[in-house]
Amino acid sequence: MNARLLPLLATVAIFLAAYAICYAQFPAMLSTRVIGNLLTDNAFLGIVAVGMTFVILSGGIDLSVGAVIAFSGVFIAVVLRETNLPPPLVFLLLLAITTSFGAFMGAVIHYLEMPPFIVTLAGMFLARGAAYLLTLDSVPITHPVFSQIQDLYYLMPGGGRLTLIGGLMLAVVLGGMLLAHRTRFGTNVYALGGGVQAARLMGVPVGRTTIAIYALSGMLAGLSGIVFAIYTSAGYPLATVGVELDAIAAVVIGGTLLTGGSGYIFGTFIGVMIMGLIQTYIIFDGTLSSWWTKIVIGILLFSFIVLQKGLVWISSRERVRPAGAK
Amino acid sequence: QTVGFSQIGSESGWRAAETTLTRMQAEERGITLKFADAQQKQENQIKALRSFIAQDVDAILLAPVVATGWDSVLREAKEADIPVILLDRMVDAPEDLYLTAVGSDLVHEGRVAGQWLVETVGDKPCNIVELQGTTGSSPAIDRKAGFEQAIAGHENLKIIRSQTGDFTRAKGKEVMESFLKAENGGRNICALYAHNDDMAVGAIQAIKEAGLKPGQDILIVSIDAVPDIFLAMAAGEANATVELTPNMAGPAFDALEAYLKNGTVPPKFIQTESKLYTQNDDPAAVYEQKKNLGY
Amino acid sequence: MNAGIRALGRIAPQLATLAAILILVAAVFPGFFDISLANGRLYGSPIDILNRGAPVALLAIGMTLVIATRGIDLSVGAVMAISGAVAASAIAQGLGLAATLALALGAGLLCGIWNGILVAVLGIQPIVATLILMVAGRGIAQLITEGAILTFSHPGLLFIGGGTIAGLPMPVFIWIITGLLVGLIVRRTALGLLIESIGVNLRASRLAGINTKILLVAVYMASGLCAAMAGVIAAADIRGADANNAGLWLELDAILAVVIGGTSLLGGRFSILASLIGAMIIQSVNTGILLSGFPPEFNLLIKATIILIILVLQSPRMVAAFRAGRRVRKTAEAKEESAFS
Amino acid sequence: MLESQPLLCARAVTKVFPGTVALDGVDFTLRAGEVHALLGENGAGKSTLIKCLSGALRRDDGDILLEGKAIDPRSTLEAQDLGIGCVYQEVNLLPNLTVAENLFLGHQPTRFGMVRTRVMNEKARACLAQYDLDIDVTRNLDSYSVAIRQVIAIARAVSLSGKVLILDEPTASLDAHEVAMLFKVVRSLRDRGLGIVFISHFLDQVFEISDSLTILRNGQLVGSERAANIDRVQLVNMMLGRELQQETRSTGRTDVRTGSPAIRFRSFGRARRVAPFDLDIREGEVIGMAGLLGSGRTETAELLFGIAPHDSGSAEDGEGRLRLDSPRAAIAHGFGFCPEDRKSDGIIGDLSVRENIILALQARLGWMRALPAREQAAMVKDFIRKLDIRTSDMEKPVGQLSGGNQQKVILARWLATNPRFLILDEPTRGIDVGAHAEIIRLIEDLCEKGMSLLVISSEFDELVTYSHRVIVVRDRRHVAELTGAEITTESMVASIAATGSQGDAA
Ligand SMILES: Nc1ncnc2c1ncn2[C@@H]1O[C@H](COP(=O)(O)OP(=O)(O)OP(=O)(O)O)[C@@H](O)[C@H]1O
Ligand SMILES: Nc1ncnc2c1ncn2[C@@H]1O[C@H](COP(=O)(O)OP(=O)(O)OP(=O)(O)O)[C@@H](O)[C@H]1O
Ligand SMILES: [Mg+2]
Ligand SMILES: [Mg+2]
Repeated sequence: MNARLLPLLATVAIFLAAYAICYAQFPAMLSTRVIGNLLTDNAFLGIVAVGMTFVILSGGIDLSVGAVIAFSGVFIAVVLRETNLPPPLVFLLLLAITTSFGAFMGAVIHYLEMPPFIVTLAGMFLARGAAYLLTLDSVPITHPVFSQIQDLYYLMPGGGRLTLIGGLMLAVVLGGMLLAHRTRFGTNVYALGGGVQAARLMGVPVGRTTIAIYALSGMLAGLSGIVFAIYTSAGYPLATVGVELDAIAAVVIGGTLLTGGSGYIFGTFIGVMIMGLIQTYIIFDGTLSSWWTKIVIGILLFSFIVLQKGLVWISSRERVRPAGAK
Repeated sequence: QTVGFSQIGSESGWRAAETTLTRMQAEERGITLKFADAQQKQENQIKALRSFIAQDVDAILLAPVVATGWDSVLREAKEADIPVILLDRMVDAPEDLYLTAVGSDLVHEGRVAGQWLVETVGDKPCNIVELQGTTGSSPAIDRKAGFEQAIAGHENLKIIRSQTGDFTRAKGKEVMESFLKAENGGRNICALYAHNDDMAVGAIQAIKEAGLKPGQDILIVSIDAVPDIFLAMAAGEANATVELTPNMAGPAFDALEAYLKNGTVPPKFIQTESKLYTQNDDPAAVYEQKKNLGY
Repeated sequence: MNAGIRALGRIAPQLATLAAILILVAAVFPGFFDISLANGRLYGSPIDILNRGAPVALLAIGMTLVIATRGIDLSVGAVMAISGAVAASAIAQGLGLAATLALALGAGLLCGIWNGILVAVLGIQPIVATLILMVAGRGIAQLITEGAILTFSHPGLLFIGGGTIAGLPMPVFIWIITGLLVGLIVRRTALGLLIESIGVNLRASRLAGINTKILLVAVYMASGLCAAMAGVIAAADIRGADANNAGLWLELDAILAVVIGGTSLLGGRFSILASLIGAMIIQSVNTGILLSGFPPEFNLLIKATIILIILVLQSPRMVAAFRAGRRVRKTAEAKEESAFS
Repeated sequence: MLESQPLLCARAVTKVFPGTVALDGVDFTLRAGEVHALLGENGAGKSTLIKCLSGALRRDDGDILLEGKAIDPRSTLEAQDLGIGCVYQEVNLLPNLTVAENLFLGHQPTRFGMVRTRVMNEKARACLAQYDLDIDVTRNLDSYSVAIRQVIAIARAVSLSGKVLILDEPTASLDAHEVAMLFKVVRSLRDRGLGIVFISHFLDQVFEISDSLTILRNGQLVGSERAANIDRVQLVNMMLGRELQQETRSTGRTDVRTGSPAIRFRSFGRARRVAPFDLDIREGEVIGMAGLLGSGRTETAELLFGIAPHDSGSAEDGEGRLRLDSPRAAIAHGFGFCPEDRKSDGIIGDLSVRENIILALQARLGWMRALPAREQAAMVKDFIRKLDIRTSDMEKPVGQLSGGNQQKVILARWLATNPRFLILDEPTRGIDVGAHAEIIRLIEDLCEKGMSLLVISSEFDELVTYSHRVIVVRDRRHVAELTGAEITTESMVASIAATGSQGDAA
């Protein structure tokens, strides 16, 4: 078995075990309703986390995504309110904006050799600031297309709904897996994560790839913004504060190394599901106070990470130590 | 009976008091309360609502973080025959999607504060500084709007500076310090309007440290009526506050009980009183009354 | 002597930036540099910047050490909340000032040890390791205060937030002395070298016999301790522990301060002094925005723009281009000179 | 091949780093169908020159012509597209990608934009088979030792170079067998008309393979010559600008150390890594360790130094049992270890030469007792002189030194701690002839003073020169111990090949 798969397998195993424990405590957790909810409610997070995975695989980080999602919602809502452009066109326009925004950050990171953490932090301020300029208030989206999209779902047996946005997330995960693992671009992303200097000397087009990665993240954040706008039928400049941290946590729980170069898109999907599961569990329990909620989330995060570490460690003990590994 | 309660979070003492009171009310009535803290995130609240529906609770209390974006999840609740009652903030959704809303009118609160100032100042010229809530939040927007409505037409009242204090004491203090600096050591300022009491309390400290007398040199009016502002009023350092009661759950549970027992449909909006407290209302006594409510 | 010039060269860009920002603010707000003395207390916007910047400056001290080891500490905001809450509740229980401070700082140290163990012993990546405490820590703080603002009026504790010595606010003294102390410890002993070494190449450092685990735990402890001090100051400033909001998002400001101070997020070379100037730059921007009187919806945009400009000007490329430009000019001048001679 | 026209031509190439003129108007001409050796001391500018030729660095001045046309590669990618492939001195591959991905990065076989992983792996296996390397190409590169990575890097560069292949010290830490394989490939490429630039400090190899030589010193061209027209002594004189007296022996040293061992290892080993072995180390003794690539020499060294803790056996000295479960513990017992992979295990790139040299000593003293600045400076100056470390300034970041000089810095770091038992893993890797001789003399001096040494080297000649005893390792097992007169290159090769088939890389 390939050693690279270990963290991924550990994550999946932990997820299944955790789900089993939840089920033992609350049998309703296994209903298609809950499963449908997990997909729908985390659709926007899943999409943005796929973009974040690419960024993190390349050794970077993108703190702007939460603000970009908020900006997207506001942009869609305001444009639909002020003009009568058809929604698909607005979506395209928005994706063009967020993609170029991402590309711009990528260009700054590459050409000015500035750390991604800081560039995207400034990007976060910019995107949210731009959202404030569009509107301070939350703006409802009343366009009929939105309610039509919301009503598009496949009713699973047991009353659960597989919604369009849930499906979209699954599609993005699949697309991301193909892109990351089956294309030259994907390998280049991993290459950057393995070491920019070495990648450059090996002939990886570092600049182009960096810009493309952040553009991709920007685009997926835009897509996630569209999904969030559909999800809530509204745009709100204060929405999705801190989602970037959720996305990072999901990526890392999914077994991707923050230092870059190692990880799987599918792991991120499981990471998102684990985060969703933690929340669902806490809500099903329903007895925790506000503060205990936070503490328990922390404890569960900690346990997942430690369990994962432990599993990987135990199984890697069987392997030969890589010689000269960093 | 099981009722799910989706709370915004625990960003302020007022919010903590609302949670405490809701728990107390539920306990009194023998209701099992499923509590979900959303940590300021709408997406978490929607998740919570969906989970409540999946658990088939008997009713849902929702303190929405923002007005928009509830249609589809409320429709799901309706399809599952679960009544939803809104607490303290309104939503932007068709009325048939929720049973009733218990809360105060945020714009009205701002108006009450503004009217108090208009009456107190009379026709003396008065420069007002405003400490806004978190930029973009509905209380900040509505309390600002209400206040501006109240002072509109009174040319002697003018808002000369307005900046966000994020609803917190620390920011309230810091921003007030800059107001004082910017306005000639505070001598240009006649009144402070703060969107919540916490910011007012912070600002009072800043004013004192600048060597002025809050409550006299600068009039102070704010909203919420948390215990600490009554201490300040008792000391003559704050002038007025508009109450936003944290006991939203009491009326909500009453309405729910009536509805479940014999189908009495409550009015769509149960408005709580926006009571104005001034230094004449025996603030020390009010403080004693309020201090153990979990603020 | 030589070392002194080199140190000055190191912080020159930060000093220039700070000066530029201050001049900019003074242009928007003319009375900016006025300082007056009233009831034994210096009073004026520059003093405010020093005073208000205290929490971020303190956080930046610890954060610099952590970042130098190639780590990051996202939990400092939550640790501030915890230590503030501990201090407030300890004083409310009737403990003395010394015991209260010891408890509050001890809580910060404990948080630091926890982070350090996660990073150094369990090998969890720093962002995630500290993210855990960032989430849970605020919960712990709220647990202590039960979500309310725990107010206090112990004069000793209040003095830490609002007292003055020689006209300067106490927080200013605290961060300057802490900065000096840490700077001295780090540079007079071999600690600085060892920390930088870990940050550049952890594995090679371990093979060279550095006790990397202990050192890693130690920097997170330092960060926790600094955060605890910042937490006590923040609580004393508003005479109460606001577990919900104390230090909220300050970790980002602290990281920004360190980066503006020129320490790389990839670890290695660091300068406490430069980070402190970075903290003052951030606070100047914040204070400047407040003084300027723009509507609050512009705050983020203004801040983002200024930060971007600062970082672009300080980015390696720009600095290199600037140096190259200077060299070209110099050689051109030299050529001209030789042409004359 | 016909007498060929210039293929790649550098004219008056200049490169200046802050504080150093790395290249000062250097001319260089490579013809098609020749192997051209580039020679010079450590820090002479060889790597810098080939980096300028291959787009990794931008020259400050001068021209580069490929087949008569001026070119200006801004990146290695451009150079690759022009048909210039390069293996850099520090193996520049990506440890987190699979071997196959490393080989084909940027040139993966695709269909409809999708990489055909299976085809790629097949091709990778076939490609490495040319070098007699049969490894699992789907494993990450970091599962393999430096030497294997070196072969992979060469294979990659060969497959990328249509016209020019540049090899910067490709044979450092390759064993004789691998070197032979490499030379076979290089010759066949030459016969196909490629121009090949070969950098090495192994003069035997240089004379074996190259057609012409170009010699640099201090960033300046000393001369270019057909290999046939020059002999070894002349060459060394041109490189160093002085004469070198060198002693070589054909059998091991005869001044065998006797007396009771200072440190005794008993059935020391680690499951699945190194089979338990016994080892006695006497004062002032040099123990050589010979073996093929991947035979487990590095792993043995890491075991002795506590990097990978042992799980069987024990170690003791006169005073008692030694705890060796971490490098720190080993250092506390007076051990030192100069690692093979200097980039990831050795240098602290951003720190200065001075800081790198004092690091281990300082770590042992503890953080409280900082070495006084004056003492540091004196010590560092001393080592810079003794080991002839070429640096413009002792505050220069060590990452900016040339490869060989970095190696010397790490050596200095350990010598500064004055250990009683020093393990050197490929210590002369990338070190020029002059310094090589210096280091061997230094090793002998240290032994005179009572230090014990364990030296791992792929240069059997070198082992013969200084070893009192040689341990031969094969398949992670100590298979033989040679003493005194038994130590010859032939006997080492014989004991490596003693059992069964060829102990190749597989
Ligand atoms: N990035 C850099 N910054 C500053 N100086 C550098 C840099 N790279 C190389 N140098 C300097 O340039 C000179 C030539 O180095 P180069 O690596 O070309 O030597 P070399 O001939 O390859 O030596 P070796 O045999 O040790 O590999 C050295 O003095 C080195 O210190
Ligand atoms: N042919 C091979 N096939 C598979 N793995 C190998 C091979 N050669 C080396 N390795 C890997 O490299 C390591 C070899 O150990 P080590 O680094 O101690 O070798 P060495 O004797 O120092 O040789 P060298 O450093 O010259 O490669 C082992 O961990 C093994 O996994
Ligand atoms: Mg070289
Ligand atoms: Mg080896």
